[in-house]
Amino acid sequence: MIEQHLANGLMLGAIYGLIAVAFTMVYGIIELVNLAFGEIFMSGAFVAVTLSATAVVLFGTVVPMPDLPFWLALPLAVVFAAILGGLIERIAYKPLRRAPRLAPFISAIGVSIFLQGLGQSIFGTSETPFPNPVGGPPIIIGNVRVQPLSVLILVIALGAMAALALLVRSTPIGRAMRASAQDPDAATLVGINVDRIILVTFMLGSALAGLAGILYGANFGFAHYYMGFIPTLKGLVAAVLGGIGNIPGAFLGGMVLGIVESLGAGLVPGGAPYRDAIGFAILTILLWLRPQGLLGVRLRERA
Amino acid sequence: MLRVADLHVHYGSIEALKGIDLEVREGEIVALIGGNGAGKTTTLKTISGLLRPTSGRITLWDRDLTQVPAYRLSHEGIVHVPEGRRCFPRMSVRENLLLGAWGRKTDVSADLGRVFSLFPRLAERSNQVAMSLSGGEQQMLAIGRGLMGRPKILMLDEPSMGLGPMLVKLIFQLITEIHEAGATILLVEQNARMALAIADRAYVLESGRMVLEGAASDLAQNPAVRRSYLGEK
Amino acid sequence: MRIPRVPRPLRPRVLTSRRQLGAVLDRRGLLLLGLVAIAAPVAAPSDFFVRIFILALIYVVLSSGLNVVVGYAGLLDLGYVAFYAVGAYYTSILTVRVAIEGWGISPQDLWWLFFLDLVVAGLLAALVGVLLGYPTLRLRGDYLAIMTLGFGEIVRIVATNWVDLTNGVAGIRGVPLPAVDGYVLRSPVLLYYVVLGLAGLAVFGISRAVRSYVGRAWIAIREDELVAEVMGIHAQRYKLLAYAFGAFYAGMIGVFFAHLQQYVNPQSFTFWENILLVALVILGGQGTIWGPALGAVIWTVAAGTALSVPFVQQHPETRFMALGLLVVVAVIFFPKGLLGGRKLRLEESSANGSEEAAADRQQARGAGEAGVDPGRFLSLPAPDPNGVLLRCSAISASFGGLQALKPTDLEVRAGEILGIIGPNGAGKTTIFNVITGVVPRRTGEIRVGEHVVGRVRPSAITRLGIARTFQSIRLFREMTVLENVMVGAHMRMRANFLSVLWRTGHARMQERTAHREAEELLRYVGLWEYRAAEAGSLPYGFQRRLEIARALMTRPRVLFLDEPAAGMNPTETDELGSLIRRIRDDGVTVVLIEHVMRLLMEVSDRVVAFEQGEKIAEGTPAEVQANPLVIEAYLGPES
Amino acid sequence: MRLISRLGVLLVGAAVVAAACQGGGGQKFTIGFGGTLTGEFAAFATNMQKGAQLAIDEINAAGGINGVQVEMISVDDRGEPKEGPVVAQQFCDNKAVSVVLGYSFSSVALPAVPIYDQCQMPVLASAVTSPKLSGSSKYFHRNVPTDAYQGAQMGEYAAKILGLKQIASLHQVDDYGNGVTEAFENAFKGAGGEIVSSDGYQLGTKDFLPILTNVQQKNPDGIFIGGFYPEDAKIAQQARGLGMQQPILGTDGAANPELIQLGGDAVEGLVFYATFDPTIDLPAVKKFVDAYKAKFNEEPNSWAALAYDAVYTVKKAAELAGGNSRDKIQTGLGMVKDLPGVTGTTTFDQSGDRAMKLLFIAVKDGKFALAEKQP
Repeated sequence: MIEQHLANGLMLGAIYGLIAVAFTMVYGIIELVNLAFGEIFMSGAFVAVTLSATAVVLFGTVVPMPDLPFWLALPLAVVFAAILGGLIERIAYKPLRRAPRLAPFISAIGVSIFLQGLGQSIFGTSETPFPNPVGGPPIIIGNVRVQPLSVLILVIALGAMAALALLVRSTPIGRAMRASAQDPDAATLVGINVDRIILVTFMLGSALAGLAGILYGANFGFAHYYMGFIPTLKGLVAAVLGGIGNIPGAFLGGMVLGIVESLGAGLVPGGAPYRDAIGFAILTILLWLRPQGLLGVRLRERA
Repeated sequence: MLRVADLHVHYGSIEALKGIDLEVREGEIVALIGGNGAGKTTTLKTISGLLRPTSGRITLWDRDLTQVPAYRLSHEGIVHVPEGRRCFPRMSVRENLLLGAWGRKTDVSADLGRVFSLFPRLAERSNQVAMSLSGGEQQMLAIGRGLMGRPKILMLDEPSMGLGPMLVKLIFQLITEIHEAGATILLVEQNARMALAIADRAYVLESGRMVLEGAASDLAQNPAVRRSYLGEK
Repeated sequence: MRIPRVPRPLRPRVLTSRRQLGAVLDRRGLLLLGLVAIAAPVAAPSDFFVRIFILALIYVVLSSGLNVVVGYAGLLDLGYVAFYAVGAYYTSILTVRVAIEGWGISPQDLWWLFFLDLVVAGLLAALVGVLLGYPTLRLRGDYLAIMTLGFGEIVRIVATNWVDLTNGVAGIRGVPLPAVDGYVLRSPVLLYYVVLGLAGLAVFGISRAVRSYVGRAWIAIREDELVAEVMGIHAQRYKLLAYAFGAFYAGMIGVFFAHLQQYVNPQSFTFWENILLVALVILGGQGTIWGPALGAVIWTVAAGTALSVPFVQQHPETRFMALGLLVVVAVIFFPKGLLGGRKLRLEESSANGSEEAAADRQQARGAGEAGVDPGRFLSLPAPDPNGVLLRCSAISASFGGLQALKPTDLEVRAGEILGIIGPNGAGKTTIFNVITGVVPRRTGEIRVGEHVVGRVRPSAITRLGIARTFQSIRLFREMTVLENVMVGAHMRMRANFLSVLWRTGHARMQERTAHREAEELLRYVGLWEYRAAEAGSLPYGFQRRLEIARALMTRPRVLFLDEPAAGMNPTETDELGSLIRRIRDDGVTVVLIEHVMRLLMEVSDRVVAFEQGEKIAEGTPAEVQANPLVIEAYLGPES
Repeated sequence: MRLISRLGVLLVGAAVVAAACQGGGGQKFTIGFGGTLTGEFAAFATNMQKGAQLAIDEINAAGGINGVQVEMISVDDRGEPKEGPVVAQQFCDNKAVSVVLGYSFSSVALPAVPIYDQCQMPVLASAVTSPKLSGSSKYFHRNVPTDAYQGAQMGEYAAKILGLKQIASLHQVDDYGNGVTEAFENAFKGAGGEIVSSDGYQLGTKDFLPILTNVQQKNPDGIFIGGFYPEDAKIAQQARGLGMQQPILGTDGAANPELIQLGGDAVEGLVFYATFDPTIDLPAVKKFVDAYKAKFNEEPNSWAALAYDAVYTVKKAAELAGGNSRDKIQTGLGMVKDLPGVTGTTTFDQSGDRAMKLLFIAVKDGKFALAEKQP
């Protein structure tokens, strides 16, 4: 039974991990906790489900849709999420580059509230069904059953994370991202267009958040304008668990959180209603023991 | 080659530069000296685009640079090695240097070799992260990173700051070497004595205004300069 | 007929408080604001608006309380609503579940419990604040935010699921309305006046706290925790105080909320509420007294009146879309909040030609003329028998395997100027850091006089008479020059927190003394004219001097200066040299790290040279300069 | 300073303007509608709102209530208890409002009740089922039966009619879920059944695998869910995904066509009870369903139906008492007896609750239909 709980947690953790990586990337470059990822997450799910339907109700009227296959709708929705993220960056964060630290955070909250309202306006208050894109019988390994979709989610999430980590570590654009993060003025002086790098980082993060939203929606069979809130909070917790600013750490944090939640909700008697508290309790204990997170590096106080 | 005309810069309501003129000719070392808050760093930051002037013109070979965004200027050949070195602390020496050539695809490894031969200390440490280097090494890295940008004009801001006497000497020696290899240099220095010793010409900046200019050797003899900046009583 | 003005006594408020207030609110303004507040429910066209005003005032208390934590102490707290919940649940459980249901007491006979609970629940919330704050003390910035968020959620989830205590989501019903001697305050207008009283109390208490040395300590921690610590502020204790003080008001208003609603359930204490409160604080202007209150009023009234707009009634989600947009727009145009970012600058300070300021100046000048000796504040204890003030034996330090300082002996003798030289990375600053407790020492012993220094916080070491400056200038940039210096008096402020709130004679006198001393020290270093300027706006060389003045304000026995001449030109360097000598002549021992040899060799009585974490030479300047090791490692030939 | 005093003037000014806007009317019969119209759980109130609006449109077309046209003012309470008294006060202050409908959450209704009490405003709620509201005020009525009543009916149905012996119960942790499940479990045990496990989950939970993995170990012969349709659909899907084929029982929270859209094949065979069945072959129901579909482009659910009936109940009350004032409506509501509607007949008992017969409905071939076995 514990194997089943582990398998359950792994899939959930992969989704948390994706959001955590999104948070970590953006945090790494401009130290902003972009709470609007919740709504980008939501937009990813909605765009994917909308594109793969024959018709949808938007603003209360029926609109015909292209009925695309999932494998085509998914990348399009990810691109949409990236563009939305980029727009948000340009409109709501870029003017605040030199403002006090909390200002962009509050702006992010504003964006989040706004997009939630917009989501409600467009898609209504009911959950929109998200058909399972990968049917078929469950895969049975020993006494563990997993949905084919869960396996796919795990593979996509791991792939996206690895590609991104590689991008940041070993490509010129990744080098420019790190340089812009560590010293934006010096980066400008060597000729890096820091604003553009920030935009690219936002779009990459948003693509991940959108991807996470699609996978989440597909897995639980729905899309809803409020769907991003809780998973995003979890993703943020995961990012901190892993040591915010650290990409593999964030993904690991997501995995840990997913597994701990599943085990806690499943194995602790009466634990299910406390599952959110379990995650936070773990976080609290970990931060107390290791304030820099799992893989974070403690920066020495400059003096 | 580089010409600054009637440059005004404001920080909020405070006018930091009150209309300065400055010229650097090809192959020169020009020193810019002055007290704290005189506007030396502001001048460099404005030339390199980090600050926007309120009015005035900056031209390089008659090309107006005043409206060019900061990140383009290094591609135009204006390379600024900022005060306090500003290496990318958690990146390796090699990565720092590679970033100096950002946006250029050709001859990068050849340039890297040249910088390493100029600063053998950096070659030894090419895989260390910048924050683990000593102050002198970081200054070399900052200058090396600047050279990777193939500057037409290299602007150095306080390269000797916070370094011990021996290192200061070494850095000035290196600057001379770079200059002899053909670089044009605009040097801001607190250490006026050393700066005037290696410069061809110099400017003296006081509270946002140019008060003196001339050949470095002349200025080094100027009684006012000797009193204010060379520490003679 | 003209009546000559009698110069008023020096009032520290004048210079310090206004800037902190954000918006200048004088006595007349306060009176007017009070009148508007009192008239509001009467002027309101219907009880509906009174209900909205009541909510607005609840949020005024919450955002002002949170402002203590976020705005002043700089601790981003996303779980503040938990304290509000503690207050609401405490009074509900006690009143309904224990007293009414358990003991069968009639609600009419319990009216006094509400008033008692306001205080008790406040204290309880403060206690919870300390308990929750304790494990977060080591965390900084965003980690702290996430952890407080976690705490907030845990409290809410427990309140939801611990059904036996809290009745779960169903909540506790039947909490009696506030009443006075059995007369139930049923009318919204009366309830409004109750909450107005509470809000007034909260804003008043908070404004008193932040305009005292406690407030300065909070701001200092916000600006630079390490430096605050080095100024003798026990940072952890003051952070906990901020948590507790902020939590007190949340707990208090939670009690009112429960009795107003006659009902509590966990839905009132969601994460959204936390986000909202932080947004109100930031929008209004964090670190200003009236900003968060203003933010709360605007938000609540706007969101509430929107309920009456037909368009919003048909499209309710537009209410929040509009608020979201508003937040974005407000932040972009007022990134420091509506009332933030109005700072007194250099020019304004001289233009601050009010009579009060003039009186101040005159008073201060008078004091100077009366022959006050600046050195008086630098009073020294008697030097110890061997003439050694500070003795380090075999101290060492290492970071991540790298031994930055090998076991080293160092003594500092009373009344000397000790110079320390060496190349970068030789361990000079590390020695400072080890002695001042900023970096833990691995081995060795430090004695100050006869006293053996344990492994203690930097603030405890400052208390032993050791002060320092930093290589890269670390001022409290958003404070004025004067406030910066006054922070140095922290250790001498003995009035406890309650007497600060009460503003007892003792507290006032202490504040006045600190103010006067700070002004005189500023004159001592030649910065008096700039006392009202924001520290960050000073030219570089002045900032160095201000840092020295601030360090001197702690009345040290030994002053450690870390490269004070870096970036100064020869003239400034010479002036610095004479200041250092004067400080020594006034009785403070000086330890000086410097690369500028002309300065160091001129002023030092003794010089110690370091290389690669080891002491390589020690002696008179001439001896050290001639030492071949030093020449090889540092000075180079021909020096 | 000037800023603040100006602001004060501004606020008072805004209040005056808003109040002026608010007055108006007088010649209309105004219904206040309070509910959670935004946020995660807005669907319940928007459904009620639509049902009520449909009824109002019909009544207006037919000449109104006592000859007066009807209008509805909707106010969003965002599901926040603190908004409860504010919204209530808004309705109380607006003299045109003579009755209040709606309410999504008991936790918002509870703090509002004392305010309605003070201004003697009759309330007829349609979605709040907490037993705590029973008898909370003589002005508070609802046309939805309490959880206790409904849950118990289901418990007996499961044991006696369906013949289930061992049931794993899941419930959402709140008033509704706790209440209905407790009643269910007691009735089921009273009828000889066994509850093998009882797990709670938060409203809005998406991932039920931890609970279901445990339930699977117990191998019950039925699963009961005390919750709403979004969770019902997810539980069913995830249970089927784990290979569990047991029958699933729901509550009236499942009575929403969305259940089938969201749950797909997984909810096939799910049995629940409801106050409303859109498939029932009655002319009034058919007329309602058709009109609703035509107007809103979707199937009505039981909240829409209850609110629809609530408006007609108010109309009847006004006619019985012979007036449109708050006072008359309050009196009239007490006089309503066996009023037929799309959810059956309406009569209020002493505590303002409605006694009614439940329908047992099953998902069959992707549609709602009366369950084969009825009590």
